Amino acid sequence: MKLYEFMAKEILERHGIRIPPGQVVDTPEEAASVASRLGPVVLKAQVLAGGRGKAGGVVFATSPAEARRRAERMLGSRIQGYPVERILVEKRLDIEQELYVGIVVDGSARRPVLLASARGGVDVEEVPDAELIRRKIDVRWGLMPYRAREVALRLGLPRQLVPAFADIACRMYGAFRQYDAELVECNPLAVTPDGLVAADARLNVDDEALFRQKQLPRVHDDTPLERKVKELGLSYVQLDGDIAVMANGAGITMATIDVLQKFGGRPANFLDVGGGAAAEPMAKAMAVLLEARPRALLINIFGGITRCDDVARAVLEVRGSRPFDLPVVVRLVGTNEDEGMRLLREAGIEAYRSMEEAAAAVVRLARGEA
Amino acid sequence: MKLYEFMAKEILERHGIRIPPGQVVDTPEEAASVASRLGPVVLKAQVLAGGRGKAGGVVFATSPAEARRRAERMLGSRIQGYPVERILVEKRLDIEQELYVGIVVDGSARRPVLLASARGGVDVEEVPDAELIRRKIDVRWGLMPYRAREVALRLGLPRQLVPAFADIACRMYGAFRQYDAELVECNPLAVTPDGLVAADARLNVDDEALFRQKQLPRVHDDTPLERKVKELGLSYVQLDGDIAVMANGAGITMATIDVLQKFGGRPANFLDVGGGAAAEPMAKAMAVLLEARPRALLINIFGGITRCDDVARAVLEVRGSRPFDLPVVVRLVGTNEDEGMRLLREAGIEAYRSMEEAAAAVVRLARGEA
Amino acid sequence: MAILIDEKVKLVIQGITGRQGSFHCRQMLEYGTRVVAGVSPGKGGHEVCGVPVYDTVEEAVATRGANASCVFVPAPFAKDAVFEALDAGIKLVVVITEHIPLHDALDIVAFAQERGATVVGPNTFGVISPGRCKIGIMPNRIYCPGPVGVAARSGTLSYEVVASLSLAGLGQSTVVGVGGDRVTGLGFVQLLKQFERDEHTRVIVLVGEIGGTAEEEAAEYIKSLSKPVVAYLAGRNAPPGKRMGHAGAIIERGKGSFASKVRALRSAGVAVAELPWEVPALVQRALTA
Amino acid sequence: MAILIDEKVKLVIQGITGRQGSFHCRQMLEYGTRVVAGVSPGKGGHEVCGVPVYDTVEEAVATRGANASCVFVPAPFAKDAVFEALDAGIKLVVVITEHIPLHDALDIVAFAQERGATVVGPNTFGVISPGRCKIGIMPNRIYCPGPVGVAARSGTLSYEVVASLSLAGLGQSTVVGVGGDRVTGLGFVQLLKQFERDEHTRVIVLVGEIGGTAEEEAAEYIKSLSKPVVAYLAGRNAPPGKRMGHAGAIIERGKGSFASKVRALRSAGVAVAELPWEVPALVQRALTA
Repeated sequence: MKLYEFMAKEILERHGIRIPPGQVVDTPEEAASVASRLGPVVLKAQVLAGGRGKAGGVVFATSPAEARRRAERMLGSRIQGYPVERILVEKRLDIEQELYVGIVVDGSARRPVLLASARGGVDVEEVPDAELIRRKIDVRWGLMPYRAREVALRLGLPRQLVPAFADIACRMYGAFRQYDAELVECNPLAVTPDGLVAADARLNVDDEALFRQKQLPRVHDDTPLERKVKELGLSYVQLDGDIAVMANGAGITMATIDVLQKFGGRPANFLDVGGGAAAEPMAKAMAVLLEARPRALLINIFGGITRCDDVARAVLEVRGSRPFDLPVVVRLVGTNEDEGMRLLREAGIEAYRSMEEAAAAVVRLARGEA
Repeated sequence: MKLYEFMAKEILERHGIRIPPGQVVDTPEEAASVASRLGPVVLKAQVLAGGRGKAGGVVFATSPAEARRRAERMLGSRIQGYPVERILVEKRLDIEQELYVGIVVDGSARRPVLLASARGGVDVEEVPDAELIRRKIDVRWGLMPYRAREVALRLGLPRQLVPAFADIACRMYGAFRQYDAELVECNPLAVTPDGLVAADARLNVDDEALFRQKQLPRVHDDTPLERKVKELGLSYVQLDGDIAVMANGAGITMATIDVLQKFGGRPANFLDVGGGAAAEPMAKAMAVLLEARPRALLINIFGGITRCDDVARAVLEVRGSRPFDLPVVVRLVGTNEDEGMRLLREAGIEAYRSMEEAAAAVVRLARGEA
Repeated sequence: MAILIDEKVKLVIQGITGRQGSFHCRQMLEYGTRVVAGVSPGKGGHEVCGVPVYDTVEEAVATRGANASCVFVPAPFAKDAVFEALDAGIKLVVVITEHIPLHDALDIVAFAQERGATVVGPNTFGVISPGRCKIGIMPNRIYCPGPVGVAARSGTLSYEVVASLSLAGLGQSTVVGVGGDRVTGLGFVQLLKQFERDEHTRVIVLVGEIGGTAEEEAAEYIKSLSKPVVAYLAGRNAPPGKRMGHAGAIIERGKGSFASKVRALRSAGVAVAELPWEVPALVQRALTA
Repeated sequence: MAILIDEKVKLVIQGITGRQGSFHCRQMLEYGTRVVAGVSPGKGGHEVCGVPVYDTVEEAVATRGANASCVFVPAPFAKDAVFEALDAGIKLVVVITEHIPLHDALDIVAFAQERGATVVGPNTFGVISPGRCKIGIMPNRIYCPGPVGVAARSGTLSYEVVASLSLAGLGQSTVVGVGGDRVTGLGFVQLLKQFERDEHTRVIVLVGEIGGTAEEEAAEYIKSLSKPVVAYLAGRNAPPGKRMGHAGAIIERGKGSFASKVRALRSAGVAVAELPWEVPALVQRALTA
């Protein structure tokens, strides 16, 4: 779960990191009023998209009138598809240098890493490797000040800023652990005449840990359909084809999509019903898939934890409660496979043991070649 | 720093541990009013002394009138020398069993340990070793629920209470770390028909960590003189003799007292000026010692970090600013010893290199044998 | 021979009284795994499929000599369960549980490393040395013994590949799921190392997917390997960005894409299959080369 | 021979630019200790008594080959300093700083153990192998080389005892302060072990005090020792309870008192002196026995 900039900043401020004076607004009038209080300001669209600056989501205003005009134009516009509903209006900083500092999980090192660069303000992916410092963090001890100081020195920061940088990095790590973050980032961490200020901030929280992060706000970053399926505990991404796909496991779902493409089909979605999917949520997920009006449906189940008979019953249940005339192809192998196949065939549904045959069949059906 | 029971309970409650409903009062009227709200209550004197129960510091009341009478008698009384200024009035619990659970630092294991016993409610020192469970805790990982469950099972707790016990122990450990505690204790942790309740609680905080425990209340547990010296950063305990003692280091201070006793003298205090004592606080400490009107003063300095010339100057400074006619004996060895001896002798103060001679001299002087 | 597990395993199942735990307990028993104990706090004294249940792993180790664990405990409690197993001296813990918080996985991996133990997963289908021992949730009947070592990120996709291998008469020495999560205990590189040393394994199959850099690191390591490697990767047409997001991209820095992985593996001499069912032919070719 | 330190020490002083750090830097140099570097964040490039100052311990190790550290850093920052030294690969850290929070000391000890390093202190006067090397704050001139190994809890009290030994012509192999705090890295038992192995040490002197159970544990260990041990303990007349309080008492359970320690040591065959200046005679007797 990504938090909006203003939320991330609020949290970092509570952890003792300095942020610019500012306020979130959702009307041009408020923007003007904040600007009249703060002087020259920056208006930042609160959207979850990256590269917001290039898309016009970050603009300056020197007067309340200008702030109002800018806000008017920004509110209701879209940035990379995201509607701008809120603007963070902040006092414009006098920035001498922009640093990057982030804490993120490195899956290959199996550890959190501190990332830092003297070239902040841009997408960190664009910073050349040689200018990005990485330091692995031992979760048993956390990020210690000496390590952060060493990084600050290597960034070439002026000596008097080294303790402040170390302090910020350690506090960021504190927030990273406390909020089950995947990522905490200040980009840029601005060097100003008054010291270091988090001019922009991100905090992405591990979805799997939300159950114990009750104090955090909830932010949704998906289409209504995606949300609906996610609420069923499944993993869903919308695509633009016409063959609805449902499979069990991220790997086999991706492979199914790859195979369909290879066979000339156009998948309508990525839907992983997961290893432990029970009949009821699967039935609901199928119902959701059908809402998008695909031309055919492929269910590809290689049973592990998932039992094939559950899958078969789910298919029958959906058809029973909400009859559909769309062609359905089921591929079924694994635990309780015989029982699953029997149930489907008895109900007259096309079922295969081979993925190749099933994929070929559904592509044919979607083309109306029946 | 020891916290009062009610403070410790407030903290544990914030950490999710159940405590009895109750309120701190400092008048009989309030006690009556709390009792009228809670029904049968227990009144507990808020003093830092152990063994409060046996000393009449814990009494029951079944009516508001009785609560008022009891509170009247308790307030203003003394328990082991401590005046009772506040009473914790709590709803009387229906206690089925009293457990002991504590987390404390084991200096010999160099680790925190979880201590638990099915025989709580008494002084834990009185619980036989065989009935006290100890489990060392790795500070890198903290106390994990499985370990606390194992302890709960070994205590013979009914199965349905095991998760609650584990939860409480883990939360206690959380508080232990968060507040730099030397000790967190629930004694008793009461088994009631509604589950586990911390019927009594202690939380002792490491004095050396108070600088970073700004959110905790401050509790003083020393005589005014002790406090005065402590504020100078020194370690002081009042005794009942007539020879004031000042030495540098806890070990040599204790040894000085032992030697004086052995020589027939009666030390008036324990004052360790510490390794790094500078002239100014030492001069102030001396001034405080003189307030207690001893018959003689022995200063025993074996210089390590402490420089003998600083000590000599401190002695001279005190004598210069507040002339005293009390006999003073100084024993001085170590860093800058020659300079220190020279300064003292030039000022006409008795000074020795040998502890034996110095101790013999001050005992003689205190007896008026000059 | 095989890697990680064989007939010497004495398994304790943590979370044995749950729906999945008890179902797969039976499956593993049927496969021949010596399931010697189950653990389920508060359920000590019960039995599941004839397997005695204890309150703690310590008891299971002391009483039944358990030396490996399979964890089905729900995600919020899984870290505690793995720590308990490791603290009880168990050196192989297979964590089936999915949806374990990322920071818990970090802790699990660090603690396992500290104890010199192996954690497979989390979010793994498990480990199987066909004909000898199975710890996990994979279907029993698709495996057969043989010279192919398989390491996979995804469960069902590996079943797909393994089933096609078995159908082609190509048995497996050991099949291991590294787990689908971002942070897992055992990785491709450690498995390649073990397969290289295992005399029974003659060819290694990697079943990978987009995201992360595990395949790229494996490719680097494969350059020093003597045994042939075949790979299949899923995700050529996966929607970009959605899966890993920004946090992953920062670390990956250009790696992690399908193209990057295929390039890395091919340049290390790995035969990369285009479709899952092409794997057996490539393995056959490697075996007869 | 000696224990812990000798001529091979290349010392880095952490907190070298402070008042105590610079004063004792000079004292150590005068004693002959090879102080190769100082560390003081923000002061890299300076010099103290001719010793180059660096911003980090890593630099001091890389540039000057430092292999031991002496920490004078103020208490709130001492944990960070010790961790830095240990993380830079230093295997002997002598922590002079007093008033270090208890929980920081717990962390320091755990981290040192993890790294297989020795931490002396905190709140120690240091370690000296007379005539060879000194790391600490003890006065230079009271020590002389010889066969007596000394382990002490309190600094000044050990000076008292050592001065009387030297005066009696009884030199020391190594004198170590275990530190006055509740939790310290090195304890009596580890030191006894090392003195037992050190061929130059012929008799061991323990300077203890009331509180804690270090003396009782030492007594237990001494039973297996071949070398004679002499002890002096302070605190016979110390006010009860004030020093350790409840938390200590729970753990000690009757141990920790003067009587308990004397009893334990005597029953292990230790000669316990009644007055500090009686130690030399007891040592002499042990040497000639």
